[in-house]
Amino acid sequence: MTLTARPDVTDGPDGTQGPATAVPAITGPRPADFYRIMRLIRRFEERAMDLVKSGEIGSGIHACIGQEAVAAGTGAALRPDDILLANHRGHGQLLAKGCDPGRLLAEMAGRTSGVARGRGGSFHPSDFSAGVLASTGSVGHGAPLAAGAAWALARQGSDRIAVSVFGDGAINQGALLESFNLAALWLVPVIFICENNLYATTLPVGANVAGSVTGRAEAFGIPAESVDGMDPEPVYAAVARGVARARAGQGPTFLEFRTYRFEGHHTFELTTRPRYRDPEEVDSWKARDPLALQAGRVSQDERAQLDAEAEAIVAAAVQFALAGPKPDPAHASDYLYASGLRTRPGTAARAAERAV
Amino acid sequence: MTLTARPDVTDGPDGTQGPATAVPAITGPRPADFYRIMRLIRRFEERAMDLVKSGEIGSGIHACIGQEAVAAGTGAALRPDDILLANHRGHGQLLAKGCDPGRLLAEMAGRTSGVARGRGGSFHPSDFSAGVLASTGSVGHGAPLAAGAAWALARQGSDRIAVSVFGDGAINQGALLESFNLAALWLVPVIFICENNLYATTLPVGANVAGSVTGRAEAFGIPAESVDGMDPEPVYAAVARGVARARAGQGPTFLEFRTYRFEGHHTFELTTRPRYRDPEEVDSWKARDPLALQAGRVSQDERAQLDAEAEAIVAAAVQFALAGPKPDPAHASDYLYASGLRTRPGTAARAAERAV
Amino acid sequence: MAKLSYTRALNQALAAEMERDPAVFLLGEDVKHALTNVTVGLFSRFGPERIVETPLSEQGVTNFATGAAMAGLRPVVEYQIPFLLLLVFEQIVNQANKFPMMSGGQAKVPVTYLLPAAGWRSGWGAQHSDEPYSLFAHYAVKTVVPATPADAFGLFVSAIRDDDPVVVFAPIGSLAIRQDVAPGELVPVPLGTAQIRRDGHDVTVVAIGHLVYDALAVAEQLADQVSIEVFDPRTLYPFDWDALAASLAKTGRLVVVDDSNRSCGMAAEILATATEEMHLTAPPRRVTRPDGAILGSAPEYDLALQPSREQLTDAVLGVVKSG
Amino acid sequence: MAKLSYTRALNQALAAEMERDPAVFLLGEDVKHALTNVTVGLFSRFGPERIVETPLSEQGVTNFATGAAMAGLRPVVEYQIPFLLLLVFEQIVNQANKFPMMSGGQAKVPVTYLLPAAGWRSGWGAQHSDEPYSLFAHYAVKTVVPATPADAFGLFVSAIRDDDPVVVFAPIGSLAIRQDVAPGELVPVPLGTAQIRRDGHDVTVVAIGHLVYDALAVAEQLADQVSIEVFDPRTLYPFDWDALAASLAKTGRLVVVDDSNRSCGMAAEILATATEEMHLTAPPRRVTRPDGAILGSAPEYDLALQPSREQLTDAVLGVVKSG
Ligand SMILES: Cc1ncc(C[n+]2csc(CCOP(=O)(O)OP(=O)(O)O)c2C)c(N)n1
Ligand SMILES: Cc1ncc(C[n+]2csc(CCOP(=O)(O)OP(=O)(O)O)c2C)c(N)n1
Ligand SMILES: [Mg+2]
Ligand SMILES: [Mg+2]
Repeated sequence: MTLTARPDVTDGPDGTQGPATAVPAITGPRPADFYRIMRLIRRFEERAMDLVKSGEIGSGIHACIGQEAVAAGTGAALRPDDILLANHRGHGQLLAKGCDPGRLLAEMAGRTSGVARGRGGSFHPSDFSAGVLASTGSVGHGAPLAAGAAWALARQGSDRIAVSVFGDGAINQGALLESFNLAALWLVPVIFICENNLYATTLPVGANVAGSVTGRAEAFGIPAESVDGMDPEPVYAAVARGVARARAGQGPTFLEFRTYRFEGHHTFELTTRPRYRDPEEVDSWKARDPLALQAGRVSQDERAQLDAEAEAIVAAAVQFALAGPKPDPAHASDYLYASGLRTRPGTAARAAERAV
Repeated sequence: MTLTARPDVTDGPDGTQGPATAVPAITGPRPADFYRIMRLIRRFEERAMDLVKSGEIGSGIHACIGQEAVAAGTGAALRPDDILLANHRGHGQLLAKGCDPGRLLAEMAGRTSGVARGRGGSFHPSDFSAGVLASTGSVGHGAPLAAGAAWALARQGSDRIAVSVFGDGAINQGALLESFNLAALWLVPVIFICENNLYATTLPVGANVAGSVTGRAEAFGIPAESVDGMDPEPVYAAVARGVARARAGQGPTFLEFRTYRFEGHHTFELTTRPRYRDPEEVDSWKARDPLALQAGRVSQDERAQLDAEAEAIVAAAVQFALAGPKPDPAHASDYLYASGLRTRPGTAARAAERAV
Repeated sequence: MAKLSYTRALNQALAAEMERDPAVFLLGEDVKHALTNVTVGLFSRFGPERIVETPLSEQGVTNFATGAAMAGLRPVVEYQIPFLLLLVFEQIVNQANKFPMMSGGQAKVPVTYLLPAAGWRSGWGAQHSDEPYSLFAHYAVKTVVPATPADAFGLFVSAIRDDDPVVVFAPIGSLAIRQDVAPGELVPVPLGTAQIRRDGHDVTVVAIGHLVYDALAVAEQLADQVSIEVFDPRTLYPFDWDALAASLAKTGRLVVVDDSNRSCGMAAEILATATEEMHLTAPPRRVTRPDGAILGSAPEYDLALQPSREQLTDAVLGVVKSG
Repeated sequence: MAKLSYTRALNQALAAEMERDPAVFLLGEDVKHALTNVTVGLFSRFGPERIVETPLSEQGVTNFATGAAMAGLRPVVEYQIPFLLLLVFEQIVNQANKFPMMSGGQAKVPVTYLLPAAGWRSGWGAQHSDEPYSLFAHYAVKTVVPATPADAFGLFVSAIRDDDPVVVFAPIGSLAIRQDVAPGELVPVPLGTAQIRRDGHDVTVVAIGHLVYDALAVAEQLADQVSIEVFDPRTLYPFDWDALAASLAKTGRLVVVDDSNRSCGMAAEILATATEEMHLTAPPRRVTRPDGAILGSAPEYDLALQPSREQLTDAVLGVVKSG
């Protein structure tokens, strides 16, 4: 399949050749590996929020701070060539999947050196070199995309699988439920991962979900587990079980990871400051900070070294991102069609000069 | 609420005033009542198929022959002022709900004397006088319509409820599953009735449904039962339980009625004759003809009298339908807007005569 | 006179109609906490049965509203993002808008679909920046695009009171606008009535939504060369063709500036109808987004594809020159 | 030469492409038993992995196809009814058609959406009779409407081979048509190329889909009074503007006959572009369905709202008379 950027079109510095900031793919499920990627994600998001405040990231972001354990455990259980369909809160999942931090940040900052040449942005990045096909804006609609991709890989004789990551708000979206039925009927090698952080924007899960989250998948005969999402180890173990099932041709798995976002739904909350979460609830979850938990599992020295590494990577990423070229408006309509078709402009190409 | 036809517009003989062929509403769940309506439905559909063959019903029909017990049991458990959202196979359900056979048949034959003035036809009849709001063409989408109507009735302080009837093919339509969540969350007084006749057109339920039919609703915490749909008595009992629950403000109920259609999906099968059902399967179900079963529960005399009555009603219905006025094309765009807005025709109202 | 913001005007219109008619209620996402500010203060005032917080189930919710409307209520459904109207397109155009006719006049579907943020939002990119109003005009769903706070109030009120489905597009480009309005000026604006925003005799510029302000700026700029009449349709369907014919009878020249996709867009309909039926002395022109514009998330890409004042100026001068 | 029916042409095109490229497969409802006849004989020939029977989950299936396409396959999705394309409208225009751009050129989405029965079917009424192709042109999704069996073959093949999403509309009015075609004539027809069906010098009649045959009949009827050039665009997006300009350079007069809704329809786009950019000596005209036409189920209502040969004749004579 086409996992490489198409070389035939370009809009200046090609944004997709080679890494910007070296970050070795996760080597495995060792405590240090989890800590390393979790620390990287945390610092990446924190710096990204700074860039939102300084206006470098115009869209704002949906920070995943607090949910790093889900990304770390998921990424560690996947192969680099497996497929990931993330959602709007996907930076952590993308980094854990092996996405280059510099190019991801450049994408968020709207530079042509970004993973998607500045066309996807923070909300919708895709990076075929890391197996990230899309991050669609239609909540829940990544699930059927992932099911289709997984089915296609299997049909082509590959043992690669696909993962769809979505939130608790997504499980009442019809298209997602439809895809559960397709995946179950056709034994599709896909893993459906629900990051249940208890809120869809301001909507608490209790006002959103009749029945249970895992029950949604069980209704279609899909094996489902609800797992602690604040600890990378059970996350990794659960995803690994799903991966084994998928690669063995036994079909889909659904995993609910109970987690929490420490920040607002989107950085606009920094200014709007809506009150929909009880401060005590927020504090009680922050007391279970997955990064602190994981820090306790690595030695002082290793931690210091990994922290320094993360700082260096994120610093380099910021530098790379801000050094990246800003888009040339003349190329605004590039890539509209894979076939290279160009579209008509918004004003008459050749206005008639006749008298009427 | 507006259950009466709007008097302000008309296109000739007003199709919605008064009954054409007197048929007393079902008086109750007595065996004779069930037989009466089942016999009426059977003969109505048989005669309708004749009218398809003779070209009087241009659309063809989706006959419900074989499924009469579901309609009879459902109609008997409802009040005349309860709401029904049927589907494309809804003639039986409409008759059991109290829809006038003559006006329904006139609708199917495209006469302005039809329940919807010949605008809905066989596929999409509505008859507010019998509580039938719509029969939408989007399979499964009647469920959210029914949920919304039921919620609105409750909010207006009424104890009227709504019923949505759909087939096994509908339960994998996202909008329907979404409505299950809404109905369960908000304790909506609605009953979801699935007429599982084992096929969606040519698609067998096994190739359509992962998991179980009732499991779809249970996933949302909706009480669900699977019931024999070839006998009106268990159907009536199950619907009555759902009605009691709904009127008591205890929320939605889901009922699967296992049944079978004796005819093709649509009358076009009379010519295309697709082979997707095993003849032995068809015969085994015909051996359980619900009309024959119910016939055994009424006395010879009563039966003879009810058969004669059904014949008379259907004969009168056919006469009324074929005597009905055919539409005047000049009125093709009437009723497009409740507000009476008229639209532009398909050719320029006042073509410019200027030289260009 | 108090300064009224566009969003506040929507909020006041909704509050007034909910006060006036108990059948009016709102369904939407994050409406309890008024994420879009349209429902500010209304949850505490009207409670959870009138300001109804929904799950992310737009198709189900849209048909739920249709069912509630057929059962006697007047739902307003709020959508956070333009593409959500594409997600429920079938439910609106093939169901809600057809039931009155399909039922032979039995059904009324008085639902208002509110898009309080239509169009481009800096950096939000490809899937969040469309202006899909032309689609609804194609299906003859009543469609309004108020440019000013006063019209936002007046057209939203009329939409809620109308017995048919009505889609209300609030252009993001207008949301920041604040207007001096005397309380008396907050009145219903009838659907289907255009407004001349500036009188002129050389050329008629039809500007949709927030582009009315750009048209006024260009008219001012060119005042000493060209006399521009700025025509604000306000309602896209049904369109006020008589008002346009009257304006063209005077000017004979037409430019349409429209922030939606070019092909089969509203600007195309206006040019087609004008050239078929009205007085034109020169070929009309459109200033629109390109065909199938997809606004990339980088602002440089976003802005490059939206109609600019420069383009409008060129089109006006070109039309005046020709013929 | 063998008589080839329109549906058989679709069937042969699909069979040929599936034979040629193992990445091509079809998803749809009742396709195993070939309810629409498009897949006749293909299930037994290619098996359940290439002719994939789906549940009634159009949204899920549409995105499933997009995912499969991004993972290297070339799906064809069959839809039984026009409104199903409205049901999946967001998935096609806001997702499949945007991913190539949103991914900066990484994603290819070679999906073909086949509607083997577009438009009116006697008695099927309000919800089954639309011609929604103008909507896809508005979103610049490649869209073809083959009028003849040979074009049905050639455009369907090109759609399947194209690297972008393409919607193929097969007008019900053309399905009954059988054509003499030598095997050699069954060749790919490039997207975006129009065809002159009849040469003429007085007026250009652009006819879409099955209406090409009505235009030819009217041209024949009026042959001794007016010389009509019948222009079949074949592809609605991208439209062959150069071919239209060439025809109008000759005739200077334009009538468009289009079986879709009037407002913001394809005919509006053709009039708008022609009047903006091309040589016209008289005001052009459209013959379309009325605004927001809803075909009631009674045939009398159905037929009253579709473009007729009488209307086309009047429009042609009117355009020739004026100017
Ligand atoms: C279908 C759809 N509905 C609504 C939205 C607007 N929206 C974007 S994110 C979001 C909340 C999603 O919540 P959840 O799925 O729980 O993910 P989280 O943000 O909590 O990670 C909403 C309502 C959307 N993008 N798509
Ligand atoms: C959403 C949608 N998909 C497909 C169709 C075409 N269609 C009409 S009826 C039907 C089969 C429905 O089967 P089922 O729901 O089991 O009802 P039954 O016909 O068996 O009574 C199909 C596929 C449709 N009308 N709507
Ligand atoms: Mg959430
Ligand atoms: Mg069925």
